[in-house]
Amino acid sequence: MTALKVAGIFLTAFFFGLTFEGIGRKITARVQRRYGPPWYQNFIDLFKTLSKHGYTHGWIFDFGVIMALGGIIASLGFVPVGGIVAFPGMDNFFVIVYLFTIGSLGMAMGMVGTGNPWASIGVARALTLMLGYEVPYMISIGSMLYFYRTSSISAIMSAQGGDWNLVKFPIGALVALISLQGMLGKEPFEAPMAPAEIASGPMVELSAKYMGLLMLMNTFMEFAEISLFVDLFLGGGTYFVFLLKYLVVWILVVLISSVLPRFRIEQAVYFYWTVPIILAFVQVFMTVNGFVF
Amino acid sequence: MIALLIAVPLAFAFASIPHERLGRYFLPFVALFNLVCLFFFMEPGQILEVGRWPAAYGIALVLDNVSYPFLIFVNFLILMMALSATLENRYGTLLLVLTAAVNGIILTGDFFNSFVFLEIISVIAYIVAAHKDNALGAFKYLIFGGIGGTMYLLGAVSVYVKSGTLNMGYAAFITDPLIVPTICIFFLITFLVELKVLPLGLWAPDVYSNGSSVTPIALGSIVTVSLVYLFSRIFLNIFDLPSPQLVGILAMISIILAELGALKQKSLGRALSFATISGVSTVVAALSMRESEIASAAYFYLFNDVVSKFILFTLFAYLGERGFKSNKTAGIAFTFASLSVVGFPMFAGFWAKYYLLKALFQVNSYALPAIILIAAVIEAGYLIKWNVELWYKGEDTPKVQDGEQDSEMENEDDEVEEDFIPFGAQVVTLLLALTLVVVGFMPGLIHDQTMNIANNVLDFRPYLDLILKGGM
Amino acid sequence: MQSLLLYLAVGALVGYFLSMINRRLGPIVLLALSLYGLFTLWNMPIGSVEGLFGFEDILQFTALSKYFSIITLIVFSCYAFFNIVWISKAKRPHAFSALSILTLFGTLGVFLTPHLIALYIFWEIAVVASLFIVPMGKEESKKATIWYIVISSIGSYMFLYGTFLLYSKFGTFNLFEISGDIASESTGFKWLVSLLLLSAGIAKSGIFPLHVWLRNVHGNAPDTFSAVLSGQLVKMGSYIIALLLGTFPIATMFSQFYAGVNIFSYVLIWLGNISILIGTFMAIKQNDMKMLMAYSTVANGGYILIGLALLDQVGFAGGLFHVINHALAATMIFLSFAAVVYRTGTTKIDEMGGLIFKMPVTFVTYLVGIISIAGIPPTSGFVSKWMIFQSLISKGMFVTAMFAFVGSIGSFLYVFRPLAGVFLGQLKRKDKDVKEAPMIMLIPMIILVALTILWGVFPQQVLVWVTDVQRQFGMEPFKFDGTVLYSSLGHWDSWTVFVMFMVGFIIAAVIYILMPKGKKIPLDDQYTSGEFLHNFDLYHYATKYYAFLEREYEGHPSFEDWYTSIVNVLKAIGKGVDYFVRRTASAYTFWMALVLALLLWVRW
Amino acid sequence: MRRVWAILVAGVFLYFLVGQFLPIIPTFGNVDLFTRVAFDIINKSTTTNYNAVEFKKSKDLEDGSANVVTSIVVNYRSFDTLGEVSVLFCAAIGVGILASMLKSKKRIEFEEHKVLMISTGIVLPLILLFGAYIFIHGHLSPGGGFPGGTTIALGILLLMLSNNEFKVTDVAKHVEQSAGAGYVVIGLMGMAIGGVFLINFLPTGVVGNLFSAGVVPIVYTFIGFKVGAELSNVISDLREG
Amino acid sequence: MSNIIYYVSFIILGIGIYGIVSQKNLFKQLISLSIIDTAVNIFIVALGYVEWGEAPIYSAITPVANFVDPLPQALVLTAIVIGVGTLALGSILLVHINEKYGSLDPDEIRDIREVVE
Repeated sequence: MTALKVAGIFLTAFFFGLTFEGIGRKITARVQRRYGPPWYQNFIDLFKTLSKHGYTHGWIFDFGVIMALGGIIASLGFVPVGGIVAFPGMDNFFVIVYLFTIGSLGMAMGMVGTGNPWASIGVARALTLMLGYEVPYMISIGSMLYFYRTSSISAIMSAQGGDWNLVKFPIGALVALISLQGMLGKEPFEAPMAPAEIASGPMVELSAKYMGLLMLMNTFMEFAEISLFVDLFLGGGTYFVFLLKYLVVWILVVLISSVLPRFRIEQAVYFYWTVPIILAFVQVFMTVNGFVF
Repeated sequence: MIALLIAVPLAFAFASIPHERLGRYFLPFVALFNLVCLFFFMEPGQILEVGRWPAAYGIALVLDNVSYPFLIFVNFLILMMALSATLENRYGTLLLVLTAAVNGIILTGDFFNSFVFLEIISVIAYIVAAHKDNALGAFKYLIFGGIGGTMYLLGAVSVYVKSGTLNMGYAAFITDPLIVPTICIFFLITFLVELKVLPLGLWAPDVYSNGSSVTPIALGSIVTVSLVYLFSRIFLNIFDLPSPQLVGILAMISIILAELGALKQKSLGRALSFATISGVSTVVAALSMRESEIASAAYFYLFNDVVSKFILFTLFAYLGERGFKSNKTAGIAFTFASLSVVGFPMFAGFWAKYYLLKALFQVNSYALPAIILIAAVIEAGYLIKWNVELWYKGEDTPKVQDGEQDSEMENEDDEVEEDFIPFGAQVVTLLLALTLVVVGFMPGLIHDQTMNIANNVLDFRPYLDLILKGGM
Repeated sequence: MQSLLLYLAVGALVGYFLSMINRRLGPIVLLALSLYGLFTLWNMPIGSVEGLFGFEDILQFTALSKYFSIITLIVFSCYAFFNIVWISKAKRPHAFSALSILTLFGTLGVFLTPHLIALYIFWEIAVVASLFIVPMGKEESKKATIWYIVISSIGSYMFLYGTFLLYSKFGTFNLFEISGDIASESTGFKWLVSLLLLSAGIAKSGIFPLHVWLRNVHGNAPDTFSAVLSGQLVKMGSYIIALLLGTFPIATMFSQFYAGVNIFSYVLIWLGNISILIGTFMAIKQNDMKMLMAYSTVANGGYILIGLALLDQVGFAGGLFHVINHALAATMIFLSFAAVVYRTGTTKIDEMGGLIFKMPVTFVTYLVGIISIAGIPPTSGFVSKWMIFQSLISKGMFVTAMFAFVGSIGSFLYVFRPLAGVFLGQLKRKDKDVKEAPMIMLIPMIILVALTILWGVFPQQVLVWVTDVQRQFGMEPFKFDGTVLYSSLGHWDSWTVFVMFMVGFIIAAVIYILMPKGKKIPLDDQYTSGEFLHNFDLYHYATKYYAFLEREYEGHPSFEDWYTSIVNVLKAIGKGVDYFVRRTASAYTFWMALVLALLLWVRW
Repeated sequence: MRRVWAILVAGVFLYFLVGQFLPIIPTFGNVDLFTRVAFDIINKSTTTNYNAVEFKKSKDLEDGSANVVTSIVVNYRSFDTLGEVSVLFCAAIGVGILASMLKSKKRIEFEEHKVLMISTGIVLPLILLFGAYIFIHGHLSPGGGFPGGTTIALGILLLMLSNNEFKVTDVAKHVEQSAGAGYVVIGLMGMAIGGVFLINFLPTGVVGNLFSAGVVPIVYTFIGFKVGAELSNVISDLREG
Repeated sequence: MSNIIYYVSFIILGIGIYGIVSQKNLFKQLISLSIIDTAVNIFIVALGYVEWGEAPIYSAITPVANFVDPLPQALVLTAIVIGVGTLALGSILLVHINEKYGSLDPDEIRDIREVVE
């Protein structure tokens, strides 16, 4: 049964993740007065890249790519997708957060393993940005864990029932949304990729199948992170309700990213350590003193 | 019989005049003779009335449980110095007289007599201090010691005026609370000067740091020990220390100031001199508490401090600018001595600190321990610094000292430098270093003695009984 | 225990003279002794009491002793194994081996006795023995020695003072006898004694006010000895902290402050927070890899302190667990550094690069080490971090939690810097004929890697020890069942996580294998925005890796400078004293009169 | 500024002496000797019962010298005197050592003077004779070994001033040695005979006779020679440089 | 006003101390030291005076004892000799200092020494 659920989560992540990405590209194009690619463009890209002969820079490169994808898949398995909860009770928040980092570490390792300075710079920026967004994110989520006396995602999801945490913890939700923008590497927190500046950073040396694998990893990562947000703040819900909420959040993220410019990296860190952290502590203060709507 | 300890050195001193270097050869034998006499032919608890005049009228030499261990220790130190130091012409003769004088000052039971011996010691000290062309330091010491001696003379005379006799035993019957402190202040000033308690001991660094192998040892070790004896005899046994808290505070200030001065120094000699000041100040501060436990610990501390400084000063005198690279034995001795001074475990210094702190805390005195420990931190800093510097002196590729054993490196077997430390000094320093280690493992050896001293020095009864008994 | 200590004491001499014959014999003796000790202590029943050198019942084998001695002995056996080859680079091998054995002797003694004076003696033995190893390192190691001895003395003498304070009150040196009565003393006394005793641990484990010596000492000590310093000697400090916090009834001694944490623990927790902050951000800007790990030691010491000071079911266990994690990880990392230095001869990150293709095993060791330091599953580092986070969140201590998060995320940054600078990237031309470290060196590293992952997936063994310690201190032991770890905020299963990790990895690998194969091209053939590469050394991005982040806190205060200036002030006072010394006699008489007047004044 | 300090310091001393020390000592003159050991010493009855001493009559007392100060210096407190002698001895040796350590070895020359030379020839024997008289009669009249020795040394000084050729030879050194050793030897003889160091082992004759007071004259003779030799050594060392 | 002589000796003592502290010249300090010695000797002898007492010597003029206290005089005899020894030593030390530094002024000497070190 668990295996089936996990497989279901993977397939959902695969199909809907790619589909929604395609929709996101379309929306971005529309916002920028372009026609844009069809919604299934990402499937085409994926299979095309995967089917080509690429170039590798030695075993650490390959290993890094595999580790990245593997880590993300592993962490994805723990994320409840609507009704589908693979490991009820065991989907511990910190476990998921730290499992993500395996993927990030693997990607960073592989990309720096190419020996290209752009990749190194991109990774360095990515890590620095992580130092920025993780802290307010974890604090605001932490206040929820403290409130519900549990760190299991599914427990929180089911606990909020009708009224969402978005209403109970508005400030925390705002902080989480801002952090989410950074996690997904969307503008205004796009410095690590920055195609025009550092030749899309970590991705600079990627070709054919490696590119494909990392695209897949990227999709899964986005899926997992947004699902976390949906589970924690929008109360998850049944499978299709979940997907609907997911789509809304995703479109919101895409709209924000498509209209904003790019922060410089230290600006981003500085921003995260001022506004969201203060907000997060306001949320903490309210939670600890019982001001929960 | 006891008089031999004083008469024999004097006789040899007079006999050693015609040939200049004769005294050097007499000195070790005389010290050995004294030790043999002390060990085999004398036991504590006897008194000698010189010229068989009753103690009150004449001069009485007293050998009791307090002076006996001190005599052994002092003569042992003299023997060690005779073996280790390099004596120029005629210095042998002086040191013979010094032997007589320190034995006398420890034995005598008469104020004026102790003044005479004090003056002998001072005169010899001025001469020894002028060693290695250090006349200025010696002159400072002379002015200062001269005034100190005058104070002591005033004290002795006022004792005579008040008690009608100069004998220490009878002098103890002066109990007028107005008189005793006034008399004691005279003595106290002398001791603060001679025991180098800052700010009165400011002459010491210039005198000790003249790079001679005789001066710091003769003055810093031997004379200091004998004067600490006299200090405790007068202030612990006969009179009460005037305003002990003040003396304690003064000594504490002296400890800290001396350590800071040592911290700043750029030459090892001056640093060691300041360290000596702080060591003796610690002893004085502890003795001013007038508790038997503390006094015993203070004597233990004195033992460790004197022996370690003996090693350090001797090696400093011979090292000059060189490091330990060519002479590992010296390095080992030096390292052991410095570790013991700082008070690391498994050396004598640790037990000295241990007993001292324990005793101090038992009487709920919390300031002095803190001061001692702070001083130990500073001491650790600069002594280890000096160790490292000396071990690495003139080594392009750093080689390391080994604290535990002496090792020959394969890659430097071929290069053999000349041995710049005389054999005697090497043996003596190594012997003393091993003594520190042995005492570190068996503190009882010394602690029993010091407890015995402390218990006897703090009650006046046996001393007076001895004097009243009279006789040989 | 007694026999073990005696063997070690004798072993120091034996090892010394054996290494005269062949320098490799010294580490072998140490290895044999540590394995023997590991065997003995592993099987020794908890609570057994022995005498030593004629002192009765001075050795007492508690659960805490067992835990820490086992850590120590694991670290030391790997260190000795590694040294068998490395010793050929040692400056003076005989002394090196002998002093290493003596260090082990001192440390084990510290762990085995509850008698405070005996503890102090063993402590100083360990300090002195290690003190004389430190200057065998680089040129700066001489200055480092001074830092080491001074700060260590500050800590240990404060400890001694506190010991005697206790003795003057209770008349015994045995900690366990004291612990009962202390709660009834006055508040000031309790604060004073607890702080004094703890300061030894604070100084040793590099907690905030006394953390400055770590960079100098760990950075400049002999390469392999840094592993012992950071992996083991620092843990002596953690031992003292754990012992005192566990033995003293801290919870009842001091008033509650927030969320069931008493005020004293809260002060300690704040020290831990500051240490985490300083350690993390200073580590991020280091260019010398050993100094970088030294600062990471500061940060992890902060974690341990926070965990221990929480003094509850989960947090205390987490702190104890973190001790063994950091011990193993730091040993792994420093040993791999030692291997790198053994081959390349430098510790500057930007002087190396691309070593991964030359020394893969060393790289894997370092990788697992940093994964454990950063607390990523499935290594054991995650277990302890999870415990500490759970405890912090469940108590609602969010400020401390923030520091913990910052330290945890920041550790990704600083551990990645050597990874990218040393192992990945372009291979320097000067290193092109570097070989992998010799086999003897690799074996201990592999053992440590295996242990870390094993205890990450099956933490039961360690948790048994930890819960024993908690029972010894009368706390509610940490709850776990097989590989499932419970806390008040839910549970997780390390085995499931590992399985899922494997599943994901296999899926990825399968996709990778199914898809057409890539063509291998050299590192120097890559996207250069159309430029032609002239110098590949310069094409390696390692200098000022986080420049954009370092810019943000360039003007930070440096505690080293502060302490140095304090020393300068003291020296200035000393100069004043020296000035009075140099005055000639005329000034003296004045002083004499002054003293005379003082004496009179007091008497009236 | 220095002088202000100086006055302050001296003031403190005087303040202490006058304010603290003077009150506890007896006013000038009214000393009552009975409370002091000096009374018995004067009456030479420290070991025997009290009976008044009469000049030229009372004999075989515990101490026979008419000059009480001498009897104290050389008999009752002879040990002090031994130490005193060694102080002077050390000072002489020290002067010798330090003088020999001087870099510039230039001898102090005096200009020859006829009158001085001739008068020296006349006066010198008298001076020496007087010195000898002083220390031989040390136990009867004021004076003793130290003044006598000093007088002899003054004669030597006069000799130096009068002619530049004169040098103090090693004879002085040997005299010093034998005299000093002689004092100790007398002490040891006392130990051998009387069993106590520095005991007066010779019969003390009638108070006031030349041959009385046991070892006192002998000791004083030794001291006289020793002091004379030492002081002349000191002078010559200072001169020869 | 009977013990005027005490005051006299004290004043001499004060003069000596004033000399030591105020004088720059080392030789003058040495002289001041011996002045102090002398003052103390005077004081000690004065301590032994008995009213109408005579010199403590049995002679034809004074056949029976009506003496001043002889013991302080004996002590002073010793003290004087010791003072002489100290004086001789001090003077030779000064000769050394003058030879080494070419001056007897402590301040100049200190400057020279700091240059040397």
